[in-house]
Amino acid sequence: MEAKKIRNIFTAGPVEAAFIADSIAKHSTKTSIGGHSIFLGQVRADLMDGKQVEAIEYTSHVDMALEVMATIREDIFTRYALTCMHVHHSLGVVKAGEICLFVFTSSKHRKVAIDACSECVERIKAELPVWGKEIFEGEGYQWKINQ
Amino acid sequence: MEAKKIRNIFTAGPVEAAFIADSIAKHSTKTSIGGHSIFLGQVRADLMDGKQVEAIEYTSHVDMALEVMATIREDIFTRYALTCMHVHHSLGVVKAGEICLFVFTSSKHRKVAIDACSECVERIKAELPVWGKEIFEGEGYQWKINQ
Amino acid sequence: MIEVMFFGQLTDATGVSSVMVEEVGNTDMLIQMMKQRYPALESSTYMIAINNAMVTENSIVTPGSKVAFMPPFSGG
Amino acid sequence: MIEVMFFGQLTDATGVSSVMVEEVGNTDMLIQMMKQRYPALESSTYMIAINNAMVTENSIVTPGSKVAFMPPFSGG
Repeated sequence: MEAKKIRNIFTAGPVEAAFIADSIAKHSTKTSIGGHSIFLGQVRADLMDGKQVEAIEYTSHVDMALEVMATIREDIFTRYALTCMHVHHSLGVVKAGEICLFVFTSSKHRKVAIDACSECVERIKAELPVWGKEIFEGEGYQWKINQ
Repeated sequence: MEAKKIRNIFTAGPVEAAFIADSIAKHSTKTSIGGHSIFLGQVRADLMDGKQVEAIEYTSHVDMALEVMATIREDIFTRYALTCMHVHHSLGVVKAGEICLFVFTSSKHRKVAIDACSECVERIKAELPVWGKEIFEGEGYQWKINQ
Repeated sequence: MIEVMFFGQLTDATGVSSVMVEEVGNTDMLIQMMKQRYPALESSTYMIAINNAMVTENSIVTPGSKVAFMPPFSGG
Repeated sequence: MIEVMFFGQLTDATGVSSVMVEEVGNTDMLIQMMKQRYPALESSTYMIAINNAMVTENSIVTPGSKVAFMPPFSGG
């Protein structure tokens, strides 16, 4: 059995729009692609008991997360005819309104790209050892709970 | 009954990555958004009987397309709790590897954004009076058929 | 007058993207008229819209209308 | 030696993100040891991974292992 290739998915702070644009532009040479599906997670300024979320600070069990992501990746590539898939998740502080997750799938056909992207997002939320600490404006925090 | 608001969705030539980035960045002030879903259609360099598609030239029954899009938009906003939705479709020549369709939905919750985006793409393909003429390298063309 | 518009591959059949016609009673009559003028339409697939609204049955065409002959859509 | 790591809200319970312990036979014994050291763990929810692999039953902990105590994930 070939060892899974471990790729970094973590980025310090928010994922910038310019980075996303660059990532999209790089695919213009791959002319077998017919559709791209992108999911972006954005930090919400939720109100909890009168306190507003100002930022989320992300931490991870990084080694393990990268191994889990490699497994998810391999599994998705086995089941979907993707041309490529890119995942970027923030670590550290991401302010409300900023992007904390960028999942990008491309395929010859749109439905494959869309379904693979959606499944990848769900699995990232459920399976990656990553934690979000919701930091309130002023002071205080609470630990994020995924739905 | 209030008249539907007609918005332009057409852009001359390809949708540029920088435009997409700008569109994403504009949403950072909308801090109730938790998830964005983006679909991008890209022109494929398909081979047909030994001829390669070099570009697609899009034409439309523009007035009607904008009315149909306003109806789709209204319907999707009725059924999904979206914060916003943006659609851009190319007219004229779009080369292989370039982006011809940009659909962008945002919501508090990811599933709403993803489902609305996916439905919007399907409806655009099925309901908008737009036609693609696949131009071959060298000479010749054929009219695109949507799956 | 009625403006009759052709789109997509239908322009290959007609050689024109739009044509003005005098009064015509309904869409069936208009279709017959267009087929006589552009015989290649006979073997074409199309839908009809009057003033941007699709019609699926024979419909009255009032003066000043815009009638679109549209092949299957292929946007995106 | 065994490295025991705590993540997310568990660091509020323990006050540390990692601690080294001498040999311990299995995960049940390690959990007991940690609860004695950090009583707030008693009311916490967590999963255990040994060397990046989740374990769901009592498992042997070999010397040199890294054991992670992880609360429910909340990435994305």
